[in-house]
Amino acid sequence: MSIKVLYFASLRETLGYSHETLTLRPTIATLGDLRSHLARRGGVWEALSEGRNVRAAINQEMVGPDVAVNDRDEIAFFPPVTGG
Amino acid sequence: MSIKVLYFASLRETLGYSHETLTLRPTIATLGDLRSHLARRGGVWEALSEGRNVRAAINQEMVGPDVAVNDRDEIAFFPPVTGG
Amino acid sequence: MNRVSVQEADFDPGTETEALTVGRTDVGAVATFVGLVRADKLGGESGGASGEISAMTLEHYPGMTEKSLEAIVAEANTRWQLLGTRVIHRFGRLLPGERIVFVGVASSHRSDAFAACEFIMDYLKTRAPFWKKEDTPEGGRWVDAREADDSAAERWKT
Amino acid sequence: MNRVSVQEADFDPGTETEALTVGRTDVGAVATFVGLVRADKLGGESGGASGEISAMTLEHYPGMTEKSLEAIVAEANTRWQLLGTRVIHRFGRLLPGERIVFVGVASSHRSDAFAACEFIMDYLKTRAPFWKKEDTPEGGRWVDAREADDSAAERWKT
Repeated sequence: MSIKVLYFASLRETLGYSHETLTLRPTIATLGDLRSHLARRGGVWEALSEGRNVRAAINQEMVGPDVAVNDRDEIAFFPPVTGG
Repeated sequence: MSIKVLYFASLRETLGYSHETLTLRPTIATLGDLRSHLARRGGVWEALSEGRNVRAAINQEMVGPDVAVNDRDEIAFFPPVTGG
Repeated sequence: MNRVSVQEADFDPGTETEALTVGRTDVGAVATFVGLVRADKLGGESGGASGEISAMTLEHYPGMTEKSLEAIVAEANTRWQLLGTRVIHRFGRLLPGERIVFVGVASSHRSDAFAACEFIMDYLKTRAPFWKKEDTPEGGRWVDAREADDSAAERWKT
Repeated sequence: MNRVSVQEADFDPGTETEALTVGRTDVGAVATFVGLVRADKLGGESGGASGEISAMTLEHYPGMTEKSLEAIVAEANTRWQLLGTRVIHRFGRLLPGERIVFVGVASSHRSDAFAACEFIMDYLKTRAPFWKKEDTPEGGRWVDAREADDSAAERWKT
């Protein structure tokens, strides 16, 4: 399963990545699984740990951690929004 | 006691007066007294009878019937407002 | 800056909105309202017969109109933190699609700007001495006051 | 007509307000909101240290931004009787006093126009993927999300 992951704003700066393409093992079924997987990279990636105030979208729609991740999804992680 | 009385909108049209100057006897102490006095003229003036939806102002401030009328006051009667 | 005008002439909402913020860097929010003449108001605002109106004439009580609008704006300034207000109300003969009223409120925060703008409109509708007469195919007809406007104004009394 | 734009360029509130009513005689009410960069926002919108900011940079998530704004406008149209909406949100570098966002709503009646305009702003603040970074004398600083914005959006969930 191949997905694209985007990072925005302070999270993008902390991680030093604006996007990456990942090939995932089938054990990663949900958005929550993906987030834990990324946080386990350690170091700056702990910014994605549970308890950190991070929001996420799948295919440009904001969703919760239980939503399934599918092949070719565009997934984004970002801090709470501050527009307007 | 001499006062000026103004009439607006549908009330002005009904009465056929936009304004008049009145000299009042001292028995007319309040706005309510004045209104009853005018309504007793009969005919079209019954538009000012109790129960008719008429608002009033003394010196350009909307007030209730118990407010005192004083010499040289500018008093206005009009229907509920419909601006905006 | 709080400014109230009662005038026959039209106004430009863009110019008025701009004037509330020009040269300042403390305004974070501007809420505005423009009221216009609708063609479909025959039968008074409270309903009744339907049909098209060809024009509307706004009568007012010169002197009291300005005073009442200034009092409403002063009241808004005691209730919310405002940085500027602008109220314009026209009188005379207006055609469908023409602007009647403008209310603009500047504030640091949007909640104050929105609340004050709506408050000014609600109070204006029930306290400022304006009266509308519609020209219809059957002749002139005074617009009835709406109960909805009374209850809109009532809800600010807390 | 419902139209959403996400752009670097400035916009003209007057032109946008006018466009919501031009050629129509069924619009009785237009409520608009303009959000601007305040100079006094240092320390994030939630408070903290005070001081002046020299500029603000708005980052967004291209594609999702437009989608989320369109979804918010569609939701507003299911809740109120609207005759037209216009939403413009800028991104990029903005100076104090510059406009950030415009929301304009046309309706027959003012209560619908006001409610929908405020609703769109409240939802935009918590759902549209924009992020602000302030330039301060000590360097760049990301603005914190405000709890007040979450509760403002919550109150529409009835």
